[in-house]
Amino acid sequence: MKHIVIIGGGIAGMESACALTDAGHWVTLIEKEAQLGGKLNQWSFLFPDFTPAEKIKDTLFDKCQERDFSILLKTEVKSVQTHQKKFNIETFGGQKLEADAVVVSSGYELFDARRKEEYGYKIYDHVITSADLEKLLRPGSDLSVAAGKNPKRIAFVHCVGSRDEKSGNHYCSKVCCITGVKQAIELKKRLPEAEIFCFYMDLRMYGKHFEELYREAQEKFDIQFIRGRLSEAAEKMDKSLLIKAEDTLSGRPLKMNVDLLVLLVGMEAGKGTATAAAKCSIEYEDSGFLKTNDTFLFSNFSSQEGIFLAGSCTAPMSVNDTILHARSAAMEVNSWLRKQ
Amino acid sequence: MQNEGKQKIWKDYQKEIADDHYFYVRSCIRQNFFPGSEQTFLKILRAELNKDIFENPHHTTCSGIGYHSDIVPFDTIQTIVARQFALMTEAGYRNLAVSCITSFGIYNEIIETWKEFPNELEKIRNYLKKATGREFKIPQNVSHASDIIYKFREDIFARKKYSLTNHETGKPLKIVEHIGCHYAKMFPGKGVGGAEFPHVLVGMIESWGGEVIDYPERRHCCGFGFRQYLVMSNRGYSISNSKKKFESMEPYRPDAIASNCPGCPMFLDRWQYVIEEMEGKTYGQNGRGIPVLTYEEMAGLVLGYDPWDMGMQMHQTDVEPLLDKMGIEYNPDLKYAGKDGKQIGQVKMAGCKC
Amino acid sequence: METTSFIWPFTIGLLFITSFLVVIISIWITSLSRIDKSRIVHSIFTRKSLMAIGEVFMESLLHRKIFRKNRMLGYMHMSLAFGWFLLIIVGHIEAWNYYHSFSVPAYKAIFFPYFVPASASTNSGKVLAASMDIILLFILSGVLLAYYKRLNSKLFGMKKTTKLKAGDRIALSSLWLIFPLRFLAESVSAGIHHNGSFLSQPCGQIFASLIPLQSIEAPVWWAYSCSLGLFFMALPVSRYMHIPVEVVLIFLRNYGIRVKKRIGGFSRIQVYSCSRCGICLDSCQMTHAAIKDTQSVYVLKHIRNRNLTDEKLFNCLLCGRCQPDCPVGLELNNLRITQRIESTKEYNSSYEYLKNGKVAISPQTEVIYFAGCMTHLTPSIIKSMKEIFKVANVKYWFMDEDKTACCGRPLMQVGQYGAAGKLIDHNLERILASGAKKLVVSCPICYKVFNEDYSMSGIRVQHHSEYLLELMAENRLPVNKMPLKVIYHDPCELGRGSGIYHQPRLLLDEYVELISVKNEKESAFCCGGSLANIKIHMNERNQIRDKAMDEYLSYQPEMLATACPLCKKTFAKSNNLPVHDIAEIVYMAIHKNKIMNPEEQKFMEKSKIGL
Amino acid sequence: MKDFGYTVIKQRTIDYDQFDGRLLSDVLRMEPSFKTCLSCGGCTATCSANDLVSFNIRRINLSLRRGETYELESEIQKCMLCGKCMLVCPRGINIRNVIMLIKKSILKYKSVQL
Repeated sequence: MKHIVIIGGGIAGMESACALTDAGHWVTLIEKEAQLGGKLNQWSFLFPDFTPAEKIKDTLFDKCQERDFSILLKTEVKSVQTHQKKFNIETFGGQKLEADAVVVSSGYELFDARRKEEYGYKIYDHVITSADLEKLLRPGSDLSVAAGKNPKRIAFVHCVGSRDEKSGNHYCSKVCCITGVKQAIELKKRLPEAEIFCFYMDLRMYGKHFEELYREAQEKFDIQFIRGRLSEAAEKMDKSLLIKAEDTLSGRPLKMNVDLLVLLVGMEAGKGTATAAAKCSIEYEDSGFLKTNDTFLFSNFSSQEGIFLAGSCTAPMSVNDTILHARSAAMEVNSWLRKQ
Repeated sequence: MQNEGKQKIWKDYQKEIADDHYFYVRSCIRQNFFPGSEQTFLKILRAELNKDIFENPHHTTCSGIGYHSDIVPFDTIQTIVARQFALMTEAGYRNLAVSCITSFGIYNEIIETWKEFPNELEKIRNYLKKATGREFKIPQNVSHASDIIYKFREDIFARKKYSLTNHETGKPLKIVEHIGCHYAKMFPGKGVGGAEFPHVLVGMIESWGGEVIDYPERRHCCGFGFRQYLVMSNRGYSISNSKKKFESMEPYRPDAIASNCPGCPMFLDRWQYVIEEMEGKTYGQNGRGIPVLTYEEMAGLVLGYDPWDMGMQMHQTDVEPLLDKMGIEYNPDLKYAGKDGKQIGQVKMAGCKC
Repeated sequence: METTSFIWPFTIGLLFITSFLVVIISIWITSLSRIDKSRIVHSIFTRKSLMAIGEVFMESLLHRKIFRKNRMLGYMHMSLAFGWFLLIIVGHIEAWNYYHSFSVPAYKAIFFPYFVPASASTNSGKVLAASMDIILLFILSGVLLAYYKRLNSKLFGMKKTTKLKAGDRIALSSLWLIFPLRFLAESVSAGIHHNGSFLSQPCGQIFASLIPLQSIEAPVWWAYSCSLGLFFMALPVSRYMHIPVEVVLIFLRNYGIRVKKRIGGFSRIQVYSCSRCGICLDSCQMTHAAIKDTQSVYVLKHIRNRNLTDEKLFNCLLCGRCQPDCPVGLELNNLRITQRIESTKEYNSSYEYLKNGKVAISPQTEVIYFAGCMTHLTPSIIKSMKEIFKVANVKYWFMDEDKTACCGRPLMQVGQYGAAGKLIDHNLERILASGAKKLVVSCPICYKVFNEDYSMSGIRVQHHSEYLLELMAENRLPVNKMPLKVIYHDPCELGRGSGIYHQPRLLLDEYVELISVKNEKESAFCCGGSLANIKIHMNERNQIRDKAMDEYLSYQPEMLATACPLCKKTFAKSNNLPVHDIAEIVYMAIHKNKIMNPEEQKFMEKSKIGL
Repeated sequence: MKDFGYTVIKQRTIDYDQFDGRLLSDVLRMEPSFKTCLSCGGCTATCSANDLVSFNIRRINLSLRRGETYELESEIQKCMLCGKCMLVCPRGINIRNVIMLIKKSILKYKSVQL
């Protein structure tokens, strides 16, 4: 029986662990946090159909429970050594594992919106990120901006930390557009009186039902989309925010007051993935995401033989893309092991 | 407003400011606009802080205004700047203390250019050598004069006679800070606190007992904009920018505006008068204007210097309302008196209903 | 005699309605234009009046048009209208006969059995009484049908029936009561005075055996009189105004008066002539898109009630399908357009830019080809026409090849006649400058306006279907019959709008196997794309189109042919049948080997056309 | 008031908080399909009037949404109502109705002002 170590217990790690166990291998899943699930734990509802994140998570948890593999929680990898086609993995807890193959599924981190200083995240009271808003969207939460006062006008800023040389991230984080549309709709459902604006550069509704949701946002929920990137936000005396952008389609600068500003933060490879790359001595791209052998056929192969990649450590990905990528990683690992 | 957020940014953008032994480069326009300010700066450094600061009367304009007005080519301005550095080198100094924000931006821009393009540096060394026979070293430290005041703000406050508080109520005065665009917008790392939330004036104001106003158009340019002012028919653009700022700050009822740039206080001061003449609108309290200070004047007032000695009668928007609030004693009769006590004549365009 | 006080409700009602009608009809007639008034003066003592009388008899009394639509419905209307008419006439004859005088007051005739207990004593009296019973029986059968229609309108060939308002309810209730009450009153009188006939007498006998009739005789005549009076009083606010007004309408129409592009006496007469029978609901395709409140009957009602909204006024395809069905023969499209003109008369449109000389001057030519705005979105029609011109060796000027003003028809359809006039003037100037003798148009919308609203004598306007037929007749077009089963869809503006039904069919007959369908020519469907409707949503348009398409598909055609770029585009979007303009079909026949695109090619292969 | 040879220039900035949204709300209420405009410009590209004069339907949407109604009144008069735009619109917006509604609303608010 072959032993596979999976680094990162988010949805990619969980899904590939299950698939590899089903293929008859022994799997060890290493997760630095106290629970599995990764970033999905922070999310309330998923685009494009508002499926509760809990539901996906619970299904994946159940799947993991039904299968027999070992899970090391609160564990971080200290080193990965290659020795005669075997991988010797040592954790900070002192555990030593020998693996025939390694799957890196170290995921992503959200862009730290404080780096976009001009938007005043953590400085102005009513500037929040999409991740903050996601928590606020749980049923029963308080959305008020002042005692008893719900926001009357809300703006979403797309591409915060994505497609932005100033943030150091040239790539598109892919999921923020549809996240913005989803959250705008959810907010409108909660606050029917509110006016909601999305400031975008391009709207990239690439997935199934995304465009339809966008249209619904316009048609049913009166969400307005303004093409133009926010240049800056400033807090006013009443804590509302004066935001400035160019309405690029009119070719005129535009300013408006909003009560709540939501920054749709992008994905970054983050420290976890950088550490994994360093420990496994695998290559990464300028963006920080792990380098895959090619774009089409070998997207689960790292630059080192025997080390495979799954999920958003390779590129920004949605939940469903991640799950698919994780499954394909498991298949690649399995057929590679059989060839050995 | 969450101060912790700002503090984090201020921590991220701390620049090195030389401690002593400065070579001072003056601004060409300030001596007309606010002639007492640079003198006050030298006085504070020498008399109050006991620092070594040297200036060479042979230094010239950095030609920044010409450069930004597309009159002076880049090679020319680089050579002029190289000459200033040569004067500094010859005097045995390595720390540049820059009075002007435009010059500060120019020096940083040129030094960064030389870092990126060493060929350019060689070319300029060559030009300077051929033209003047001089050689130069790049300064070790380039600080704006306001950086230096910022660095020693607590030392200054230790010697204070007044603070930025209302002497009657004891409440902090509300002060708008305006940072010259070229201070940090081009190179955020070269300014104390970066470009978005600069700390250089905030630090002074808060240390000296005042309260800073952060209003929506804080980041906006004063409207100087070089060409916008230099060509008379363009001045509408300039004044519109200042007006935008006044309208944005007005609801906060500021007691004064402080700036660290030669042009900004000039325009924030003069345009208040012009707007009042054109539209009858004033932005201060009791139908008066908002007094505009340079940071040196602000420091001088804190240290108890005589406002007329600092040239504050040259402001078109009267500073008396601020002096009165701070409880500064001054003799109104001496406002327009020369050094010899004789009246030198009032400013022809008297400012803002005072 | 105090018991005769029951005549008052009837008499007051009659006086009221007579004076009301005199006043209102006088107002309408006086507000007619001078030309229309002179039309009346010049026609009143001519054959036209006789024809009008004939028409009144055929339509207002016998309801011939309704008969044609549905016999049951026709009988119901005829029994009520013609029956009542006979009742009044025979009632009067009875009175004249009895009193030997023609100056008998109306109430004596109406309540004759009450006033003349011994009426059946003479032979003539007996015959007349028997006639009255026959007529009453005839009417009552109609009333029964009317009751039943309220419950089940399908029996009368109507899918929908109109909704009623208060005035209508009062009038309807009183109308329904009039004849049963008359019958009751007559029977009661017969029971007492034995002056009834075969129907009223036995019923009277039965009543008499049940209750003492003396005490109820006056009350039932009271009730009868009240129902008559009430009906007359409610008439002006009810749809039954159509009964008297339609007579006026028929006369004026016979005198050659038509609805003009402004609201006036005649348009009012038309509006009041609507009986709200609801027959127009059945032919209206808007119901296919579940739009059920914008049809002609409702719009006319709202015009009467002065509460017509733009949402209803403009939510109509102006396809004209309702018009041939209207039993009163109302000019439904024109009435709606008149109302649209009224609604938009203050809208501003300035086409100053047409005057700035950007449009090139006209070259000298014999034939002008005007494709039309829409045709530019179906470039294969233009391509086909260009090829046909080439094959037929026609020199022509393609007037709107590059840029040109719209023909003006879309503006007219929404009531903007003034604005359209500016475009017309502009285009007219260019057309006239070319010295052309013929204007060939590919778009029926343009065709209609060029034909009707451009004053260019000496220039013949032809839709390309007419033109191509003409070329073919001159042997200038190759003929090549393709074994394709094709349905021809009549565009509204070309068919009902301009009366061109045969030319396209004659042409198509030479090229394909044309199959005819149930709803064609006058009753052809609208494709749903009509520009006349500015309120309808795209998905509603699609529903209308799909319904029409479904019917076409039931004939299993291999291709749908049409002669309008808008119809083509609308049907093509449904994507379940190749749709081609007749020009394209001619093109295909010319180029047996050069079919338009690969899909086309596949399709033609499938259809076993020799390639 | 003194003349200095220059004046305070009116800002080009669209101040979203200041505009009069009556026209917009009228149009959107009566023709909700207009909400779905993507600003693709297909309408403008096919427009018969735009062939002859600068007339941009896409911008009419923006003008309405940004309260730039002062220019609408003269702009909207250029439309010939030919309907090509509706055949091109990827969102099936009833553009001709929008034009008519704008005309109607302009009249309505003019009379209100009077």
